[in-house]
Amino acid sequence: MIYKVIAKSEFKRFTDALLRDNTSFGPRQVDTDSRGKAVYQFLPVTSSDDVAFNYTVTASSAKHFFLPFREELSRFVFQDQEWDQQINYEADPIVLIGLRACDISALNILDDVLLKGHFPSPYYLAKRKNTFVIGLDHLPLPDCFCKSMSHHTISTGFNLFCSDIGEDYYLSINSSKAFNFLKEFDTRDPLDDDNCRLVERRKIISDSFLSEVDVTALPSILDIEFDSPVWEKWGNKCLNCGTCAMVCPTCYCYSVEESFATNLKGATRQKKLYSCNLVDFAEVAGGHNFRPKNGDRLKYRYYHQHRGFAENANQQICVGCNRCGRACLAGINPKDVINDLRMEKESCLTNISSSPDRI
Amino acid sequence: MHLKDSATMKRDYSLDIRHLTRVEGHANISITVKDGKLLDARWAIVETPRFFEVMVKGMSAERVPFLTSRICGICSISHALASIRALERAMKIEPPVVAEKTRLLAMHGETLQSHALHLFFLVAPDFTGTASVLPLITSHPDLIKAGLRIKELGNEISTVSAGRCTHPVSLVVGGLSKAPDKQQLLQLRTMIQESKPALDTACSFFRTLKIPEFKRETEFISLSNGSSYPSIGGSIISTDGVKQDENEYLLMTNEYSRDFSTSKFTRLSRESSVAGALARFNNNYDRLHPKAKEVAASFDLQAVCHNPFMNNIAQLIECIHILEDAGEMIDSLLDMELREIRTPYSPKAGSATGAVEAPRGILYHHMETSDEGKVVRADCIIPTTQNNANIGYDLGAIAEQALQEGKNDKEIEKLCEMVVRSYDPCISCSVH
Amino acid sequence: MKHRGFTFEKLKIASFDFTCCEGCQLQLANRESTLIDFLELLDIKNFRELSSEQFDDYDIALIEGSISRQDEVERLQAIRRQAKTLVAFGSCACFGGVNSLKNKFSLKELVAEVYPGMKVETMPVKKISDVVKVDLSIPGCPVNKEEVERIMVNLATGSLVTLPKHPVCFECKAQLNTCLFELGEICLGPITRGGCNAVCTTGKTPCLGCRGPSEEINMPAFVELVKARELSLDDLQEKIAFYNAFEGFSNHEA
Amino acid sequence: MPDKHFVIPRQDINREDFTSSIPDFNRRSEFMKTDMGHKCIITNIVRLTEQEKLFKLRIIDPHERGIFRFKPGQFLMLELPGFGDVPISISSSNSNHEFLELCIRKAGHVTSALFTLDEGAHVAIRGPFGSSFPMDEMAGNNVLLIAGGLGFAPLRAPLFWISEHRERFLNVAVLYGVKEPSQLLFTYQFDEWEKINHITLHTIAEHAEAGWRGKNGMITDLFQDISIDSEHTYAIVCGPPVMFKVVCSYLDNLGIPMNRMFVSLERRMHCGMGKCCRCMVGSTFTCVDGPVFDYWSVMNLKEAI
Ligand SMILES: Cc1cc2nc3c(=O)[nH]c(=O)nc-3n(C[C@H](O)[C@H](O)[C@H](O)COP(=O)(O)OP(=O)(O)OC[C@H]3O[C@@H](n4cnc5c(N)ncnc54)[C@H](O)[C@@H]3O)c2cc1C
Ligand code: SF4
Ligand code: SF4
Ligand code: SF4
Repeated sequence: MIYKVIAKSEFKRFTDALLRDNTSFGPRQVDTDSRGKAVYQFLPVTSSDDVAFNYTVTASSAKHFFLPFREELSRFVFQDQEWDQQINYEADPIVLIGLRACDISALNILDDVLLKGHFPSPYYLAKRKNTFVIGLDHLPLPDCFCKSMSHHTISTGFNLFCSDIGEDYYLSINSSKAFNFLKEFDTRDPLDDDNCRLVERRKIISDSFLSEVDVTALPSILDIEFDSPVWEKWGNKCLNCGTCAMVCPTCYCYSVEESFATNLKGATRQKKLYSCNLVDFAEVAGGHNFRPKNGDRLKYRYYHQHRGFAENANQQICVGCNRCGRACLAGINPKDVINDLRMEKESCLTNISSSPDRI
Repeated sequence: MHLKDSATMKRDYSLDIRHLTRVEGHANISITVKDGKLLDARWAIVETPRFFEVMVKGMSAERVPFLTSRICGICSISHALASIRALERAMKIEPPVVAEKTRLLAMHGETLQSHALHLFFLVAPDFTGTASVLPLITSHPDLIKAGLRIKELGNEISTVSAGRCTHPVSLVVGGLSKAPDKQQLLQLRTMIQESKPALDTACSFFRTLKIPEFKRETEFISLSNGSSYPSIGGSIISTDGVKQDENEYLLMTNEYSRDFSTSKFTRLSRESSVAGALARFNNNYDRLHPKAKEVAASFDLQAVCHNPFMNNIAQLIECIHILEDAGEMIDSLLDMELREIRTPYSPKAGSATGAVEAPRGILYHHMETSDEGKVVRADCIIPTTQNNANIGYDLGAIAEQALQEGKNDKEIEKLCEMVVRSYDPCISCSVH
Repeated sequence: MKHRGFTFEKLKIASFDFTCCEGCQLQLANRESTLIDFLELLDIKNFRELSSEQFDDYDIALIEGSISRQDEVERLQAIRRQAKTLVAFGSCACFGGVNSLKNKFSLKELVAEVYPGMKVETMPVKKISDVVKVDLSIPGCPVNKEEVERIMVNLATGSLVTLPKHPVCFECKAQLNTCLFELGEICLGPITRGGCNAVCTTGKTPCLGCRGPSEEINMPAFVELVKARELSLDDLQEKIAFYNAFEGFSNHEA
Repeated sequence: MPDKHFVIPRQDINREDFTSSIPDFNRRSEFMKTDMGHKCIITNIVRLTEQEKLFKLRIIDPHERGIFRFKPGQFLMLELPGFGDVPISISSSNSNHEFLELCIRKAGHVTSALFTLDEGAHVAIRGPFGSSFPMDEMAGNNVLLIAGGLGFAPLRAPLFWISEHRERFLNVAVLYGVKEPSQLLFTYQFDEWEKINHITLHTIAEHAEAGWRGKNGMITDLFQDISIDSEHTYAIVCGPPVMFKVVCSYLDNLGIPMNRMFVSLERRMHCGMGKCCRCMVGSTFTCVDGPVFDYWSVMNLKEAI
């Protein structure tokens, strides 16, 4: 890692050049909601003017640049008895500017899951390798809880990370590509004062979190509380809509579908991002559903996010961005669900302590 | 009406077609000639009525255009826009300029799609002597490819400007719910350029066809707003010299019912009148794009033309006009900030008419709103309704003429079917 | 057609329209880029809107529209006798569609208002399954041609024909749309079957549920969230009634 | 500013990119081949019952055939281009390097399409995937193979293994229960197993049919017919979800340690590679951690059985 400091105006020149020369995406305001708040999404940008540098958070994560909502896995071309299967692992280079620390953390988690398991995904890898990631720090929103998940700071997974230290950005440069590009621009080595400003900025960010989720021992609590009534309670609110998984930066479950071309001369195998909240997620031939109830399915999303699956060494994969909580129309969010689960536990503790056997 | 007194022509003839094919909706033709004398010629629409004018009662103005668009699958954009215009005028809402332009563009797309469908899928088989367009896929591949290209372009224009080509999604009271995407507009502009050769192919094909010789003088009615080749709103004018304000649509239509038809009839200065492409051509020739005028000349089509079969050619000429005009509209949209797209409104009581030039002619929606912005009364007059009477008279006249020319039964039947088709009737729409 | 050990036969198909706007039939001629391939899958036996030739040896009958007159009942029953697979094609056929809005009014009132002084036959609007057995439903107002194409390919190849089981929201999110609830509107996306690519909400107009209820919808929770946001229950009612697609769920409303 | 300077160059992916070792199943040269199937020809189709057929496949490419290996209990993804791919257990002997046998039930979309195929048609396979039965660990002991219905399909591979290494095992018994006698699979091999391989077979049907002279009842009724030496017995159990619990707790009561009972689970699968998460049982994947689990591991897993 190399650290530099760049004036914001110079940084603008740098982004202008980069965005001009590459297919780029960054945060842009798309709407103003009914409470007057701006809504942002990662959309195509061609100059620094397009980028909302002081945005809060995007409604959807940047996941779909790496795991598209729909992706062709392979293509079959039929010839008589035979067919030819074509697979393309190539990806076009893009620039992704403005990712938050937790968004980059999410990418690192996806790296773990998709590249370190038994069967690394070349589709994902090609996109990951060809994406130039520029991170941007920010002050948390009132409902962000990435600090609780230890994902509010980041040291890997990006090409360049910018910390806002007033008139300048404090740059963490994590790739030779970024370093070479920046040579053409006016940067300087950080001075003591810059370092102080960085530490101060980090402290401000860290102290600004209003939401906290107690995740200590959560994996085992989730195991123990597998049959908790809390799941049914929240499950009853759930609309089975899959919105939470779609906006989440780490939900990666999918389904595979094959379909014939209309001329019947070929077929494609497509991957579609899915959600464990959708009713047919665990349905098998013959109609048996391993998770027939809303609560069962909702539980699995939490189980995956906060307990982790074996492929990921049983690590939590939630980064605490609360996108799912914001997007859920039913008002289901990790903070409330987890706290409820903990309360369950605690109320049961009081029961035990007051039982006659204990006296 | 009497046949000319010629002994050889004094024969009996009767025609009874139930559910005419290759038209949209269910309708019958019946003609009776006895002893060389035309007793009756009927164009009877038997489609089941849906009662949209009652359905909208009590519905919020906001929702109504989405309902009335379902009057017709082919000209749904026109229906949505007629309602929107009526409601905006009733509640005194001024839509922003961007919205007005986008709406015109959407209508252009719809007209292009509708004309292409009519010319290539429904009319062409009449001239090639096939039962449908399907054999043409192999016998006239270039023509079909050209036709599909034009139709696709029409749909694409509507989709980019209104969100979906059939039953638009972003045309709303007050303007647009979503502005067209500039990237898509750019692509559309290229697509228009690339589609021009397809229209040339189509023109060459139509120039080889022998359009039946037939003429019956009648009155042509269309909108005219002084600025564009008519599309949305304006005064109502006729080739007999009548001119009225949009709100006076009742004076221009004089709607009446006949018990054999679930679709109604209209009249103005004569016993019948015509709306549609040929009427627009006849009334607004001056406003056509020079390119379109040029092609009209190559078909020997001049205003005022009284041959109903030439309505097909007028449609083709409108396609050319649209390709030129849509390109210019897109250019001006690209120059604008597509931000102000909808005027906020509060519900108001009022009543007004919205008239638009649908692909088949003027479409009137009249709406009355309550203080809460709910529709309390509605009236819709559909282009085909305005042509019904004229179709009936044409059928009689063409049967007479054909008998005189000594044509056989099959030939007469075909001519009758063709003359009806040339009006491009939209039957289910006319029984709404 | 025979390849890779499979024999694919053209579908002997017919298309009929009843009380409707014919917009769904029109979709059959859309999606021009693959139209010729699509037509190649079909052996069109009866399609009045497209062809003058009419035969009665079809296997699949697409039924568009709802039923609102006695002659339609008889015509439909005759089609049922012939068709091996009868398809309710579009929301009018599947649910009654917008036409059902007329059922709020008395038949007398309807006729008197539109055809004063005339005798016009009409009856309360029915969906196709009220009259005959339906084998397959393709909802949508209008139907989504992409889906129709896929279903026809599946029928021709003997593949399983299914509709998506997820609601519209799922597709809406893939379009990166701002949720209309965030913009203060009621949208039926959470309870409506997906498969339309969220075309309405992508055009920023609320979903009115033309594709009918999604699998296992949570109507009580949906009504609850509308109330929690203090949105108008009248508006909800108007939207839910629009296509008559949520008949069985009305007891949960408001 | 020089223009070209800021263009991000396209990068291809290569083997070195993968930090962990790749389980290059069948030692195929390219890591990418996880998505590309081996093409196979169907050389033989035997109808076993109303609903099941046995498909004999031969990998067409001699090189690919030469290196394809699997272990008893593993499954593969069977691909019918245009229709889809489905997980299917391998039912043949893993010492047979010429052919693979798959016993398949017509259950839905892909399997129905497969049932319309004739001999000579081509399909593709990916895999093998998943865990296997620890045959070597079982050697030197008694083995109980307990199958319910189609559960016999995954048991056939270990049964072949045992037959081929019969001398390494003590008593071997198969308990096989079905709903109706006509659903019994592989009846034509029963004689061979019993007479030549000295494997005792006990069958039972829930509902009797005309001509059925065997036993009637549930699979657990068969336990009365055998004596089990819990010290030296391993069990393999495979069948519908309800069966696992009943059978395994019965064996547990008999004193067979839970880690000596093996089950083969079935879940919805879309990738077979631990990515789609459709087959999760608790926090384990049926496809990579399973489908073969020892009972101790799964009884601790939520929702397993
Ligand atoms: C490890 C394993 C081994 C199996 N071994 C055999 C076997 O030897 N013989 C046999 O007949 N069947 C076996 N099955 C079950 C078989 O995979 C399903 O019957 C088959 O997937 C049904 O697919 P379909 O397309 O015909 O049915 P549909 O109901 O149309 O299924 C559609 C899709 O759902 C998925 N799906 C449905 N059911 C299952 C299921 N049970 N497991 C995984 N995915 C499913 C598949 O992706 C399939 O493409 C096995 C399943 C697993 C997990
Ligand atoms: S938790 Fe919320 S967002 Fe997720 S599926 Fe349920 S209702 Fe939809
Ligand atoms: S706009 Fe409608 S469909 Fe889209 S997420 Fe919101 S509720 Fe769902
Ligand atoms: S968004 Fe809703 S109303 Fe619109 S097409 Fe889809 S299901 Fe129909």
